[in-house]
Amino acid sequence: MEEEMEAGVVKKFMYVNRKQPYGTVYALEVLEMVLISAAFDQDVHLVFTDDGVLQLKKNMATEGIGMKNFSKTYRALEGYDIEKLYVDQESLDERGLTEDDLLVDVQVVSRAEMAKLMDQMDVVLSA
Amino acid sequence: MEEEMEAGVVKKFMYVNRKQPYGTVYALEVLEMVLISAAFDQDVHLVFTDDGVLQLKKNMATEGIGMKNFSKTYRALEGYDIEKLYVDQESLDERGLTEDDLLVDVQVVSRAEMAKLMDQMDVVLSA
Amino acid sequence: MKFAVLVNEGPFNHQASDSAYQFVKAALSKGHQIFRVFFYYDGVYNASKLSEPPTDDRNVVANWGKLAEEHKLDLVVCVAAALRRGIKDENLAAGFRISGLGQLIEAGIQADRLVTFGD
Amino acid sequence: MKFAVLVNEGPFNHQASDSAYQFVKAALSKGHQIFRVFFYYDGVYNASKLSEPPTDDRNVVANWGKLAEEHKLDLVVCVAAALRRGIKDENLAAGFRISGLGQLIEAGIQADRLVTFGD
Amino acid sequence: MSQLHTVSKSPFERTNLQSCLKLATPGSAILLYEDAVIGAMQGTSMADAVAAAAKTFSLHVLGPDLAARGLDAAKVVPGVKVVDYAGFVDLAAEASAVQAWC
Amino acid sequence: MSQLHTVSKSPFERTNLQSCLKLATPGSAILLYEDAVIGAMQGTSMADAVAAAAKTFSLHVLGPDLAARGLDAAKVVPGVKVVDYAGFVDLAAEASAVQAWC
Repeated sequence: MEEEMEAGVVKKFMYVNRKQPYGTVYALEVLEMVLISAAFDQDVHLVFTDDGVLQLKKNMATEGIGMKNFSKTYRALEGYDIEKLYVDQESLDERGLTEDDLLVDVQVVSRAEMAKLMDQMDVVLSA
Repeated sequence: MEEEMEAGVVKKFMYVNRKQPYGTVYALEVLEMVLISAAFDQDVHLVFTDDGVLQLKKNMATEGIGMKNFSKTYRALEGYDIEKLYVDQESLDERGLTEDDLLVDVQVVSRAEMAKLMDQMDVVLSA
Repeated sequence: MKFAVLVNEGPFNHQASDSAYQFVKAALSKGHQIFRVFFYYDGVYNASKLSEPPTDDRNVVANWGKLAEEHKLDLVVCVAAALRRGIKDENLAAGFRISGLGQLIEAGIQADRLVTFGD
Repeated sequence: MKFAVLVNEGPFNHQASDSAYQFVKAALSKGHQIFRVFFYYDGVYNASKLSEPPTDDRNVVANWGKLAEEHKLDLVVCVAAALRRGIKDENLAAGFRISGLGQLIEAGIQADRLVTFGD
Repeated sequence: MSQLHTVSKSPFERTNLQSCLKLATPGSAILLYEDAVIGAMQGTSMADAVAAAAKTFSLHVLGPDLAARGLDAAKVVPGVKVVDYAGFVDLAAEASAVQAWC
Repeated sequence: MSQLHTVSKSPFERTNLQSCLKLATPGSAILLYEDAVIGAMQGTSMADAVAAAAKTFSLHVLGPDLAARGLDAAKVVPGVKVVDYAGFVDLAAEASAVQAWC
């Protein structure tokens, strides 16, 4: 299969999450991409910036809007060896959030650090 | 038909255009709504605010993007007795435009006047 | 009171159709009447009977159909918007009908309030 | 150079698919190779063979199909995104095929550049 | 009787709420729902502007959308009222017309 | 070699361009296309900010999208380069990667 054809090629993939969960489907469908790229043994980075930091908020309760709470999936990422999660401090600050509000461990970086990291990527998928 | 059933009922309809043409389909599909409401003999108002003022820009040339230039339709509105077109001065100013840039006659009003007008409507359809 | 509802986004990509559905349910619970739910722009995709969401999530298309059956709702898909986007009688979900934009204007005239969901 | 292209919006509602089409044509004209065009999110609606736009406007679905035929392009629609939105083999337009998200990741690995159009 | 203005997109992402605040007449009702609910929270960089708006308008936020996003309804900007879908219906019924800013 | 950043939505409507300018590294190429092209014009309320950005980044705008909207390519902010789709392809080819801000 393709997986074998690609053996050995490892690229730096980055998923840039800039939107809230639920208001649009992007957060959910990005997770599907992320899980597949892990299966291809790529070097996967997840960035949460702007409203994307809200994807990681603790205590989501979606019964009232009739949609599935998929925030557990972020906790499962570790099991797929996806451990490079970055959040920028400025986006948290603007939204009145702190690291304690987030349901998974992330590296909190400055916008300047995030910019530098982005520039090193081979493939950037954003939503 | 329904048209006859409604005879006599005239409501103030307002179409609020806030988006550019071409980047999305809203401008084009709003025009389809506008033409139908004229056929129902309603009191039709068109408002162009924010990026919506760009829908009325002269000299559109869409060959390069492969899409149909539908700006002629705005000129045809008069033929359907749709003559209440409003643009707010502030939106023009922000985009460096003047009334001379527009391809149809409109009433240029202040935002305060536009706000007052909106508040008098029975049905508001926005995009 | 008589409400009309306009849904302008497709299912899944935006929450608009979900919010409209919750609004309609709440209005019915309070004894209001829903004159019509009209689907325009990408909203016409809400009427695709081929839509198969994951089984552990809500089914937007089916939910509308069920609600329509229970409360005799009139769910109308704009024919022009639908033709462009590939929604036709052959893939139209149960509970929906395809008709002209005049049905939206009529809803605006007949209903006491028209409430729009989505861009 | 080898390009891969990702289209994330449906036809008509957003310009994204039109821009992607123009980009692909320009890249081919310059002698570049298009490894794959992948359709995700609402982008899967670009593959609906039932789409019938007004005859005086461009036909986005047909344009992709023709370009694919002329240049042997690989147009791939994401199966998960498509199932949710009601795009299946029975309404799949000519020139497109339905496959997994792995095809996108593979395109990211194989192509020199991946260029995304639309939200 | 004045209008109900609804805003569904995040004020951090789009300018819809800004436009709405410019064009709504004082005393009108405004409802923030879907992604717009973040705009109702205390402690954000726009909380002061929202608190000021709450003095001019009758500002509301949809509770189920707050809860879905893990946002605490007890921590909305003072003056903003939390409603459920039934409250949304009431707001629409009480208004002269409903204008969506998306 | 640095990235190409693409922005397609209007900076009057969304905050994408702002976010892009905050996270692109100096010297990167930025292309405004589709509704974003209004951001490249002289005389707008954001023209000064865009002129400043044109000193830090290699700023481009897509000509066919300007023409479609009736905007005069001769009146873009000084320092912004007008390209066609072939130029868009070149920018993508010359970049280390392409990042879409939508």
